[in-house]
Amino acid sequence: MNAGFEFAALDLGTLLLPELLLSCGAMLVLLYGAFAPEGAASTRRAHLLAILVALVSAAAAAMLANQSPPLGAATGPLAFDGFRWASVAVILLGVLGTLVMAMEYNEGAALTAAEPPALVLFAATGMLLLVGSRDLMLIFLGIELMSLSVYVLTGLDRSRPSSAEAALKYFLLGSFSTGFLLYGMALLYGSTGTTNLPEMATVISDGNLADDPLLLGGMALLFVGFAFKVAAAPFHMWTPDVYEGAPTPYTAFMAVGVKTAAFAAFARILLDGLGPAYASWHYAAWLLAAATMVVGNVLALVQQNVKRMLAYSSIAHAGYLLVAITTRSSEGVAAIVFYALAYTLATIGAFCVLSIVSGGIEKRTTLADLAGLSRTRPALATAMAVFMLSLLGFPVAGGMGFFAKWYVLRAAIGAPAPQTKLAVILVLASVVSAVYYLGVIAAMFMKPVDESRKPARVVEPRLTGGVIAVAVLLLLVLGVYPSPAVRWARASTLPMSPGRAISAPASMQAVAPTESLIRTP
Amino acid sequence: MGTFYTVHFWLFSAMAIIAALAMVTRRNPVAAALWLVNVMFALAALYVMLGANFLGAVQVLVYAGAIMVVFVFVVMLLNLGENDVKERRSMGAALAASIIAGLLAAELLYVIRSQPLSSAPLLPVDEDALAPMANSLFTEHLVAFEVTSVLLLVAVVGAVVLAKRSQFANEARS
Amino acid sequence: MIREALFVSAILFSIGVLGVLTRRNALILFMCVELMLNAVNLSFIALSRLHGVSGQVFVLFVMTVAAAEAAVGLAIVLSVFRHYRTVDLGRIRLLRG
Amino acid sequence: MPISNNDASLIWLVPALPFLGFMVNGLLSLLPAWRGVQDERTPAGRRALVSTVGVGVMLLSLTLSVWLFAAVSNQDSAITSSLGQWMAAGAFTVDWALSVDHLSILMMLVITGVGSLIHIYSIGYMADDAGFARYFAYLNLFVGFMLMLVMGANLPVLFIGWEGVGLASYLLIGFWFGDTANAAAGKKAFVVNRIGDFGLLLAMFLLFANLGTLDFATIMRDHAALSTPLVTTICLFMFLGCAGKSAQLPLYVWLPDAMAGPTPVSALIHAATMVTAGVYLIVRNAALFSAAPVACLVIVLVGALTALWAATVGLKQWDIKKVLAYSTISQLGYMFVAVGAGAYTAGMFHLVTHAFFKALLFLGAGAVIHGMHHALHATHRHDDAQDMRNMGGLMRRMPVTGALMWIATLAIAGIPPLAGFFSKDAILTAVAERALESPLAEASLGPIPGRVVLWFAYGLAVLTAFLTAIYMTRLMRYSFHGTFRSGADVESHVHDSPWLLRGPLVVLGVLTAIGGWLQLPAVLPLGPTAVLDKWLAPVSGSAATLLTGSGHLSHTAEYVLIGIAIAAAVAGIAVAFITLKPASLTTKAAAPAETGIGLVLANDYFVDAGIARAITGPIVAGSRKVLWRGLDLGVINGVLVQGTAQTIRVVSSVASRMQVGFAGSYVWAIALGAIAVIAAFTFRTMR
Amino acid sequence: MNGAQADGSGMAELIMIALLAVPLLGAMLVWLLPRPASDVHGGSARVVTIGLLGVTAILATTLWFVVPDGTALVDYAWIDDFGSRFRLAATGLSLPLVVMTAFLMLLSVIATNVESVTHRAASYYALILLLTAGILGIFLAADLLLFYLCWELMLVPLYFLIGVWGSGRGPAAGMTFFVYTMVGSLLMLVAIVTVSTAAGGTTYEVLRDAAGRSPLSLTSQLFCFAAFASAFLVKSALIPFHTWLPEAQSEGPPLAAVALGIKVGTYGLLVIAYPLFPLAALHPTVRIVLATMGVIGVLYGSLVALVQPDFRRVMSYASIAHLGFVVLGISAFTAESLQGAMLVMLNAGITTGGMFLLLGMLRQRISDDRFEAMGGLARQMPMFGALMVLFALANAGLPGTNGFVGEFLVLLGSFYRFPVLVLLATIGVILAAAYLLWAVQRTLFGPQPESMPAVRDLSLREAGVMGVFVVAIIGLGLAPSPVLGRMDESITSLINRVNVAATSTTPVGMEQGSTR
Repeated sequence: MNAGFEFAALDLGTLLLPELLLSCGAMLVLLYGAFAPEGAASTRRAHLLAILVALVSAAAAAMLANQSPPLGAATGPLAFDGFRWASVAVILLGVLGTLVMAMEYNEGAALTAAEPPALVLFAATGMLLLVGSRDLMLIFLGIELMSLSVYVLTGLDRSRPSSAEAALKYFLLGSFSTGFLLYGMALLYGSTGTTNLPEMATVISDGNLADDPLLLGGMALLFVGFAFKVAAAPFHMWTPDVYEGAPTPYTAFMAVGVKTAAFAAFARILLDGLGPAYASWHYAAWLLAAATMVVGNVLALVQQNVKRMLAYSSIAHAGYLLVAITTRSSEGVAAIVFYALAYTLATIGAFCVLSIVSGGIEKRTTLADLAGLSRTRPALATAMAVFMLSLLGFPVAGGMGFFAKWYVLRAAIGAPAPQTKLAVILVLASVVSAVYYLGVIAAMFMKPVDESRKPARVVEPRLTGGVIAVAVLLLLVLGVYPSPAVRWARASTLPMSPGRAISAPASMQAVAPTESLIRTP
Repeated sequence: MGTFYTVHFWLFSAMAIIAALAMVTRRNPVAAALWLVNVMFALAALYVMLGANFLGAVQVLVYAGAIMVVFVFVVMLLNLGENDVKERRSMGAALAASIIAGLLAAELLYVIRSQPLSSAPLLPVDEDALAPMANSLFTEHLVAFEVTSVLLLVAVVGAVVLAKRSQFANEARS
Repeated sequence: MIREALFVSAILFSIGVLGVLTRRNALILFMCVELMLNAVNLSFIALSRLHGVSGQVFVLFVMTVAAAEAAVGLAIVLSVFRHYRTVDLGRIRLLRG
Repeated sequence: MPISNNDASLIWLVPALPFLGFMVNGLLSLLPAWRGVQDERTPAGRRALVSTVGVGVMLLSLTLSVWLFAAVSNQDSAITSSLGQWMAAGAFTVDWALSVDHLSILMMLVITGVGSLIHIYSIGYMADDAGFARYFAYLNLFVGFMLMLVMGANLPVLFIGWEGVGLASYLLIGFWFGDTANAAAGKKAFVVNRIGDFGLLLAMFLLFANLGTLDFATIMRDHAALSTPLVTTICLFMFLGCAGKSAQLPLYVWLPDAMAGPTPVSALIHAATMVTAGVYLIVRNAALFSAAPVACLVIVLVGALTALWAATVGLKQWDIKKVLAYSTISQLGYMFVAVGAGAYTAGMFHLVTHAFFKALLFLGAGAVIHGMHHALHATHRHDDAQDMRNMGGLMRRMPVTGALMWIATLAIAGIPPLAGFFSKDAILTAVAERALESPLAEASLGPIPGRVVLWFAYGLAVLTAFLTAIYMTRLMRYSFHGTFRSGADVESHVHDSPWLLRGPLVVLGVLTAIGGWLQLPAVLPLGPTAVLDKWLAPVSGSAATLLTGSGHLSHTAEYVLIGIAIAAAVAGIAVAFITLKPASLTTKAAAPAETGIGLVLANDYFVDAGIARAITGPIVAGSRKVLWRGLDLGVINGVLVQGTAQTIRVVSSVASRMQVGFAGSYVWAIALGAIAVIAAFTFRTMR
Repeated sequence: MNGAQADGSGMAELIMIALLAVPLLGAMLVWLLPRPASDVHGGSARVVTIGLLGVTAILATTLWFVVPDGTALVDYAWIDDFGSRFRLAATGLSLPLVVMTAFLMLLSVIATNVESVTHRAASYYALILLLTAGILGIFLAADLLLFYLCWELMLVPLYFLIGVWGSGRGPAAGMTFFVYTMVGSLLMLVAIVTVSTAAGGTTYEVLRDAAGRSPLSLTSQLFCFAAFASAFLVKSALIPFHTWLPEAQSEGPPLAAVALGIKVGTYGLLVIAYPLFPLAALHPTVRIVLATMGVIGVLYGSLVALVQPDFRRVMSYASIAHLGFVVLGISAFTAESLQGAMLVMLNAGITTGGMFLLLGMLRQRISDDRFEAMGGLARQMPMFGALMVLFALANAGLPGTNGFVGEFLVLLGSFYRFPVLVLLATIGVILAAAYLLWAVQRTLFGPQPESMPAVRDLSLREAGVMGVFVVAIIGLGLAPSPVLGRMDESITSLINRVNVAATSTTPVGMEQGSTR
């Protein structure tokens, strides 16, 4: 490939600083684990070290985000745009929440070792790569790095068969879907002759390849692979089983980190690389979004286990995010980022509450275990109520969750090709979701305590409580004054390759201001 | 592209397909693994015929040699017999699966067939197969290359974490 | 021969899928997935005759990934076997509903 | 005595005083329960206070009314006072305005006059009742609303009074609410009245929509702008209101039940004042009605039919108050015949005289019931104190009451020179006159010529007069003559009422005797003729002329008509004396069941049962079974709302069971999904 | 900040902000208040709540007098990116409802016994304050997004009040209420997004301007109007979207029933939906459909109220019937009918609310309040009886009470638009008397059942609260002019704006809306 790519000009150290810090930090944690005595104290220290690493990485990302992109970043395999940094921020937020939760959870579940935090950091490296890459090869490797780490994290609890079972299912189905993904990448490569997304876009629009069967087939298989990763229907069936079986903190990690990263990469491929073929993939994305919203919400309805319910709910949220993708507008991109933030805060918070309430016993996450929580632990119950309402997209009491939905709807309806039908499906599906989210609230606030289901030990929410508090605070504050988050989301634009749009391209430009395109710093 | 080439291409292709079919139908995991090795050899030959000599070698060394050995090793370790797994032997299910697989194959073939690939000019096969690849690997795909190192580290750590016996886990169980 | 190679690749891929669909042995399932990856590799190599060497580089990465996956996957199978004393997916189904 | 505009606001005092009384007495009535006590009997001290307030405000109102009478008698125009805007919305404005003119002052005098008497009477009548204060509060409330009704200068203010008297009536009918029947009777009165109010409301809407105002003065001024069909519609709707309030066919059914209230209430509300509000309303809107001959004919017809209908039913009633109730309905029918025929003066005349003699009859009956009740109570008997079969020979025990009631009976029967004779004769004459020659006779009601309707009404009216004489004589003979049928021990306890009760009777007796002089027919040279006619001329005179023929009846014709009227009355009394056999009567307990026509009449033609079966029953049953259980709980809530929720839930649980935990089956989903997605891509573009 | 030109409006601005801030911050304060273990009933929280609601009520009253005839406005930047501003306005249409709401909430709290809150008292009172803020926000908002926030915010406290402090079936009733109303609200959300994207902002001003200048197509307007109407009509429980209301009102605590009686839905319909979608709103078919639905509501609600097993359900269906009048009045869209509709909305709060409080007082004395277990209460509780009769008659529209003025104006004003429908609706007046007096009779009159315990009449506190309602009922009945006058200008301008917007874009075939 001779695409004028100047290796010397690319300052890898700058471009990859957060990822480098993360992976090196992970190795540091591993080293610490190798020399530290086995026990709870070391586990805590290893986690604290990992948290520090994540924070440093976040700081590096923040620093980079405020810099102008280095030379060569416009076409290279690594993106240097707002979308990347925004996704990184959301992912690292999830990573931090996971690490804090895991620190206290692992002590209770006797998962003491330094490897789990290290694996979380490795997975985070993969996620960051995933959202920062503009090359199919790197995206593939990012996915694999992330997935392999998460497979292991899922099966981490060796005392529970369900943990191993979840890991096996996740692994087998995950690698199966990877086969499709990879095949898709191969066909895309075959059709366009490149793995670099901007180049791919150019080739497609220059060669008028949007209807090339090879490209279509490639896109279809790519859809399958990504639909699996983001848990879109009908590729979602692994989700509830895996979410239920995995140790709670890592379930949370999957729900927020994996989903956000996979989504960001999917969005980047579709909007940046395959943008010119919008007309070709729009229909499939539409179907996927609709099916996912309906299936996720309807299936969540009868779940008694809250972890499982949240799994289905995460499927539904994937559907909402897909709606934003189908708009193929910069508002849609901003909506994805904004939504991901709100979703991450609420989901991490909800899992934190679950991990405290269950007292380290994985089975104790059913609605019956939450019954009467408002009497025994009112603050926790209130926080959980906020998270549920936020996931429901309810204003004020649910905080930012509402604006997330609002933003997606705005993007869908204001898009150059308005997605009004999807918007209606979205809100109707949300109505269904109200039933199960409220079911949690009803259990906590309107049912008596089930004495037979008292947790073995009462976990004092220490740092996890802090995470919950921060999540609630952020959600509520951004729920009445979302402007900072909106501005942040708007700034996180994704270069969208122009191409054959469904409707008039002139209106497209009005929505996507040129100054947000990264090409001209 | 002489006849010799064509004959051999189809020979190895047929071998790969037959071996693959054999693999998916064998009850015994060891037999399946060996049939898979067979597929990989056939594919290695096809790689070479397509000008990827180096990858052909790697295929044999890494894939057939290392990965498949681990497979067989695990099968042995678990001491899995032929009857350990009650395979679904209903004709209906098999038929349905075949239909689905056939449908998928049909779609994939349709997608590929529609492409005028045969008319596209082929790049010349570089005799020195390794140099351009290495060049590409360490410049253009350096980042990816580095990522694979982390990936392998994760694999090692993960395998260790999952396979090692934890005293805490034992305590928890007892 | 590019198209023919792609045909073979597609057929092998489908056979892999067929295996995944029909088998309940986790190990054999995994082998079928490996077969699918191999099939894709064939496509990449064939296409690299059209588009240059990066297809081959991709294959190299896929092989690495396959190796890593094998390590992790087999460790997971081992850990499952420890609990369930089987690799029969039909009997590994605590999680459902 | 002219009244300046500054003093005009004084007219507000007339209704305000009773309202004040209501508030004071109302608060007093809440006192015992407030203290946690439940008296059997109101203590004398509080009773004195209550009656002072209750009667005092009435007397003050009466005084004011008399003063106002003097004030308006010198002027043709009305004294109007507005307290400012009541409501205004868009083009609609309505003021808090009262006006006193010749028509309303007449009503005011009747209301405050008769009302005062009844208040005084009630002090004695209700002395033993625990709800003494409450009773007076309600009574004051009624008078206040009744005054609003007649004084209102526009329809909405009138409507306050209109519905307000309904409220007071509701409260008073259900005064002894411990018995469900009483409470139900009150409710029935209110609801049936509401049916009438429905008509009145629609009349208002029509008037506003077409004239943009609801002021009487403006309506009178502008009504010519309305087309005849429109006026007819308005008048018919308005008459529906009148029929409800004044108990005309078919809305009369509440009045017999209303007798559940204390007897003075029946006298005041259900005889003298409230039930005549319909007549008042028509006279008030005479200008409208006179422009709608068809509506007038309807009114005449309904009035005449009501008169006869109620009179026939009255023939077979045993309850002394029920007889009077049907009699009231019947007499109201007369009034409507009059006002329908455009004889507004005659209608008003009969209204006034009826107020006198019917109040007297009711109060007399009250005295009888009071005495009977007292006697039965003293002898620990639980017989019906109101059933005439339990009475007999009361003349001996209650001579004053008996005598006064005879006066009233003769008056209502139409025996000269009592008030009833003149007013009834005025009506009969007027109808006959209009039947002979008038625009009304020229008009036609559907296919029936107006002349026929009027003659028919005349015939019915005469027949009714005959029947009236019969049933009233029957009432007197059964209760006051013959032997006492409830046993000697009871008889010995029956006494004439104290003077507190008898006093008002006497006053009313006098009024009954001389009330006819208000409007003497021209042919009878007994004094100044047609006083009332002249008095009302500013209000309804011009309207009345619209419906009258140009010519006048000859004196001969008038004499003939008078003769017919007297003959009917005398014949009725004679028939009653000849056919009725009080001696053969047994007490209520021992009485045989009615049969044949008697059964039908005693049960008021089974109208109540019919309504229950044909209207209220189906409505309630339909509401319960079809609307509520079927549609509301069944279809809307059950199927549509909960059904949707349940369907989704079922789908959810079925789909969730497909999640079998078997990784192999998840693979199938992925593979099928993949096929679908590829298809979606390739075939989408294959088009 | 545009509002501070004059001293008066500066003051009004301050008050409007305080009207939201006091209950909101108050809710937090009450929730965080130290809770001594002995204070199970939350006596201190109750006192603080009453104090705060009292302040709110005083503020609302002050606002009534401070705001000049025009409107006062609060305007701060909020979410520029969505064109949304923190904008509050006190108009002739919102002010009466604001004052009513403030007083209604205050009185409801005072009316309820301390002992009736048996658990989690602090949360109970905090939620009430939150609810108050939500409802006030609905009326004061002058930005559609802010409105929507308050609109939904109202749901949460109500859900908890019904579910936690309601009867055994409370949670289910609360859930039905929540989900059902959410269907409408979310459809409205789609429409809100549609109009605000088209107009480029969410303030009423921007949206109304856009509706006047460059309106959406008729089809879009019809869809959006339908979406708005679905939210508003579900929330105000118009037939056939009403079945949640009887459940929620009879299973929840009296206070929730009172709050549900505040007609936020029809307010939204009139003040928001009509100006935004003039073409749809004045479309002949839409009008006739809405009016017919209103009349069906009147008749159906009345007939079903006739056969209810307890008084609270009777009142629920009565309020459903009253809503029919409101909808009829709004769809007729004449000055008179709109004034009437607004008054009926006020009355629904006052009269129905008062009745629900009264029934709540009864329920504290007699746990089984089905008709078949009751009777003859007027003997032991004459004051209660008198109040109940008054409230029932006010509900039935007795002239001299507030109920009459509202219904009368609605019918009067709608008559020249829909004579036949008004004729049918007027039948509802008859039925109202029937079902209310029937219910009163079953409760107050007749013999007292053996099983009924001895009860005391209303206490001084209860009577005092009810006294305020009586004053309001009679006051509005006799002298509604201050309120009508206050609404007059707003209604006239509303009618003008909608008519102009509707006629300027469709010159033919659209009737001139009447302001006569």
